Amino acid sequence: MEVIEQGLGQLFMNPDPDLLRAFFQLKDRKMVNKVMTLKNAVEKFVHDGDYLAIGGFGANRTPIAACHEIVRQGKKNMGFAGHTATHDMQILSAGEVYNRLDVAYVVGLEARGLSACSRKYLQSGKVQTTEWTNYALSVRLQAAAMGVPYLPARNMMGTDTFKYSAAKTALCPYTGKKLVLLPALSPDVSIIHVHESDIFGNCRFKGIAVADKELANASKRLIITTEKLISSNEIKQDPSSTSIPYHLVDAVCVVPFGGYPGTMAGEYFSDEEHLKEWMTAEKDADKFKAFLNKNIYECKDHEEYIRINGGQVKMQELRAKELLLNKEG
Amino acid sequence: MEVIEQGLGQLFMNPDPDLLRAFFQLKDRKMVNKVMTLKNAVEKFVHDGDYLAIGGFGANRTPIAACHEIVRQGKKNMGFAGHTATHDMQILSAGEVYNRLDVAYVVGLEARGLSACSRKYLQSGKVQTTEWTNYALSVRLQAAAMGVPYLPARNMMGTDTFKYSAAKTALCPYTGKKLVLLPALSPDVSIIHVHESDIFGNCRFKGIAVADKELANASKRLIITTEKLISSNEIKQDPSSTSIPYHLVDAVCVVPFGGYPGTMAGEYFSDEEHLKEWMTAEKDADKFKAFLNKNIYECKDHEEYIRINGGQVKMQELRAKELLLNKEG
Amino acid sequence: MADYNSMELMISVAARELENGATVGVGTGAPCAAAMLAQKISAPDLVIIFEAGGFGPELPEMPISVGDSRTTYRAIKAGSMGETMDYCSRGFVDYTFLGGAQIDMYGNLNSTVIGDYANPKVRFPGSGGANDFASFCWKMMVMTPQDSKRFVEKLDFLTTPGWLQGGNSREKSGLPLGAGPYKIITNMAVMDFEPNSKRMRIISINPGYSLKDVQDNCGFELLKAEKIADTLPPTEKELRILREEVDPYGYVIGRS
Amino acid sequence: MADYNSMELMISVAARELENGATVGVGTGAPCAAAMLAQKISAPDLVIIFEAGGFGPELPEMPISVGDSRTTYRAIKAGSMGETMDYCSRGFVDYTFLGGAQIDMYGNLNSTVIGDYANPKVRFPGSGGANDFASFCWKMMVMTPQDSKRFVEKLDFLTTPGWLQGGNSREKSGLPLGAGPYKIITNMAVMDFEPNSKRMRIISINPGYSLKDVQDNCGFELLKAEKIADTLPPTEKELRILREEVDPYGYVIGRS
Repeated sequence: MEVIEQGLGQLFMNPDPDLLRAFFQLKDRKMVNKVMTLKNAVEKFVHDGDYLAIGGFGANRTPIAACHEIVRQGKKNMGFAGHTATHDMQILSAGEVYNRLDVAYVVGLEARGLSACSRKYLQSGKVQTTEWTNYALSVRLQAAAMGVPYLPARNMMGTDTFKYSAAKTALCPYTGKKLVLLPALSPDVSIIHVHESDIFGNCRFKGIAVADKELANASKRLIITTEKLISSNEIKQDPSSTSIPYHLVDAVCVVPFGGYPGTMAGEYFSDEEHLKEWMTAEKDADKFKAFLNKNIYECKDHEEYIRINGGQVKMQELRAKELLLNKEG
Repeated sequence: MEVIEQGLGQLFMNPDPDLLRAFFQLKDRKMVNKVMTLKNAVEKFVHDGDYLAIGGFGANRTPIAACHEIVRQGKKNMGFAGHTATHDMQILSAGEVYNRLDVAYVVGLEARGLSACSRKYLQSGKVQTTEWTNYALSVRLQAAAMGVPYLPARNMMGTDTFKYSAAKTALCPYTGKKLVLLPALSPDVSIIHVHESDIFGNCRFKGIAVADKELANASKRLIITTEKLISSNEIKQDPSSTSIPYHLVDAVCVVPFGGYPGTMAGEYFSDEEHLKEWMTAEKDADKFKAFLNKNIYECKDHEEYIRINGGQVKMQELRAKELLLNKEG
Repeated sequence: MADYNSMELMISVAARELENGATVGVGTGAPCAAAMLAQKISAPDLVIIFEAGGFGPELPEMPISVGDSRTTYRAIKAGSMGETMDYCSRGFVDYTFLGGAQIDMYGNLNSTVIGDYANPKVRFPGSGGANDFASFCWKMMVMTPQDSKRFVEKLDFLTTPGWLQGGNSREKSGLPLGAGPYKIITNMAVMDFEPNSKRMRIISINPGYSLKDVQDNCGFELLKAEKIADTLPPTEKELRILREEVDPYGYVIGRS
Repeated sequence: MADYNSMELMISVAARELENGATVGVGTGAPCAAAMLAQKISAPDLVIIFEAGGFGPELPEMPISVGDSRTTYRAIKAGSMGETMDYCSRGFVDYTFLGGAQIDMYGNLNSTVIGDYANPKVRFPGSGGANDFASFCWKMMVMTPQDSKRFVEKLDFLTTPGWLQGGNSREKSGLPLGAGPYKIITNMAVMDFEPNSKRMRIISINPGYSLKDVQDNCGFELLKAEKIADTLPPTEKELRILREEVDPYGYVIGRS
């Protein structure tokens, strides 16, 4: 297979499916209770130097509590999939957790503007970056999920996004058309936030799936944070609705409002005031240090984080906003 | 891209995604009432010579009523995706509807044995065959759904299944490993049976998905047969549950028990007696002719077919069997 | 004639491009406002698509993220990013609106860096789904304020494909055939692309601006259509619906 | 000692291979019976997988199709064929049971045609999911009656990969590394594959049969393990559970 062009970027993960197969062959498939604290799960399954991916989209159904815990535990030198990354990346940048970054969408918080902290970290020279697109990262995860070293696509070609990627182009042997070949991406560890899970890790989320099914399938280790536990019986009564089956999961952490200050479909809307506080604090080094101390480093856990940012009253306001209750008169 | 090996089989459909794009660019996307009789839908959207694919798995959630109607209308010279094909293929073989066949699973009815009729037709020399596997056809549909000319996989290699396929092998430019490249398959027309649909074609099925999402996405034209209609409002209240969105759909045909004598998950189990009647009748040319006349050619529609094979009493028996009501004491 | 600002003008002009029954892939902000406005005026069956998975919602208000719950409110489907982009890739999506820090004469966009890639002056978000939408959707449009810093001779980084180097270069790149930039809508004018060279071309000028204004605020030479029209300003109806129904809090149009 | 037939023996022997916590891809009939028996005796956490999408059901009775509702009864997930096979492809599935009209000394299987491909004497179903399972699952097993017409020197058609031409030929074929045929269980004996040549090798002989019987009913020369064991017959418990709980109507074991 003749490669026509090749991106200049570094490929951070080996796309060889036989390595992934060898790992999964030994992964325990017994249906055992995997419930543990988020602190324990991060200690056990997130290691310095690992390649990390975070589920959800931007600040929607994103395991924010887990991002805080990673920063709190001072994880370093990680690779990171900057796939629709917004507030999650802002937190991980504040902790300087990663030094290798696959870029699809980074430093921005969509309509909310750009994160001074993420931008500063990316401009510091401490982070090696390789460029992709949102779809490209989704397809790369899908390749790993399918147990193949790459999948072809028709985006990226002709651009600097390709030039600074680690992708290759080659001609299709059926049509003679040029295609971009996207190498499989199997993160060492991923974290996905869901609406409900049983103690074994059979779980369900609602609303958009983003690339979380691909991510769950592609990842070597997977931590689930869940709004609540449900019985295994409930899963078995409606197997068409299972989003992620238990055997992919290493840890189940019960974290109510675990996506706060982001949105959780059908449960709570994002806390725009608190996100603005982040964006403002970032602009001043001293203020930001104090802000991080208060909200992460000196904060025991997510429950405390929520308490100091408005507690249950705020959560109920965000629920009302999510459910558009104001429109009901 | 250097091809290492190439199957001897014929590729029945052009895998060029730009042809598919040109078709979909012009496909009407307006949300209009698509409800029509199955007779009208088959007249309008199934043409002699078209390449046809049938949803479901074997005799599970399979649009049997539509297969009868295709035979009744005497469609000929079709291509057919013999993808987990069992009773559907038995019916289409009885009508000698197709003359080109992509084989994954054919002539058998799983644990029920082999169909004399399908086997005789395949051994007649009237049908050109190309070999694949169930997963290979699923991946070929997925390639068309993704708008790419092929997807790589790691099955088929080293076998005669590959040798008599129309697949190619080539080395992966990332790992140097040999991969099989499976060409996209976009059927001209497909038929999928579902549990419920609105009048626009937004529909839901339950239980296993088999390859029906891939098939719906890959197909140029799509006929939905549905157990019942539901309101569009019901679809919109739970968009996470939509199996197939309306814009892929050309016709919605309301056919209660449309999967009979096969199984419809949660609704009715297969009619094993009637399937045995088929298998027995096939063995004698005269008997089979009479059987087909009675059950297809002289049968007005699926309602009549059901009436002459046990009617509502039988349907309620099959419902009880599906729901394992005997186990409830 | 009604009083209006340039954002209201651009959104109104953009909305008119979206015919009934079409599909459009949008982000937050002005693109979403344009799609919502089109639905309420002339294209009730316009299908709005969000890259994160929202398909055909009845938007109750402007989403703040392309993945927030508004994007699946009474939607046809809440799917995945892969499903949505596959849908674009196989040719189902007619329009998309994109933007960037820089745009060149072929409609290529930069949303990655200002300065050198390895040592950037300013790091921007990168492609996100922009490169994907621009590669796959048939007609790509841009709404943007116009000035010479943004409309540049040479991009610092080509994030998202327009007509690449013009002529048939896009066709030869491997990108799907027949798709590409369609209209560029600025505060001053509306541009399309000359069919052979694929260079940006002025086709209408907005009220209050001259041809010279348009060229003076562009870092490359603009072609001119044989007949240059006057852009029709927003109608009373467009402004009323935009202000009262689409963006009552003025998030995008800057009024409230 | 209990009275039993050869199907009951094969299923019991097969079930013993399936350890607790393992995953197994099965079809209808004997493979499914073996998996159900294993669950009820020694491997309660054995995960049964069906190619059509059923994952980890609590089978209430023998399914008649690998896609019928029994395959998702109280299951972990009712998914798609793609999901299931992807799961196999990336190395999550330990065992599979397959069969065919012919098998050769390397464990390759034919389920496509007898006679010439273009002009077959008998047309069989083809691969179905067999080639996929055999390509992806770590250890492929076969339960089959043994005779010289079935155990052949040369297959009429190689549908499903065993060790291909033996030696390292499978490794070089492009198929995933480390997977391949593991045990062949017949009415007469149990065979494995000699690690270097990858040729079929007798490792134990079933009650009532001799080494000569086994070789006489095989169309190629079988290797012999250094120590050939006696296959343990079905226990009372195995037979009771098989007859009363797994297959009470005798669909597979031929008793009722």
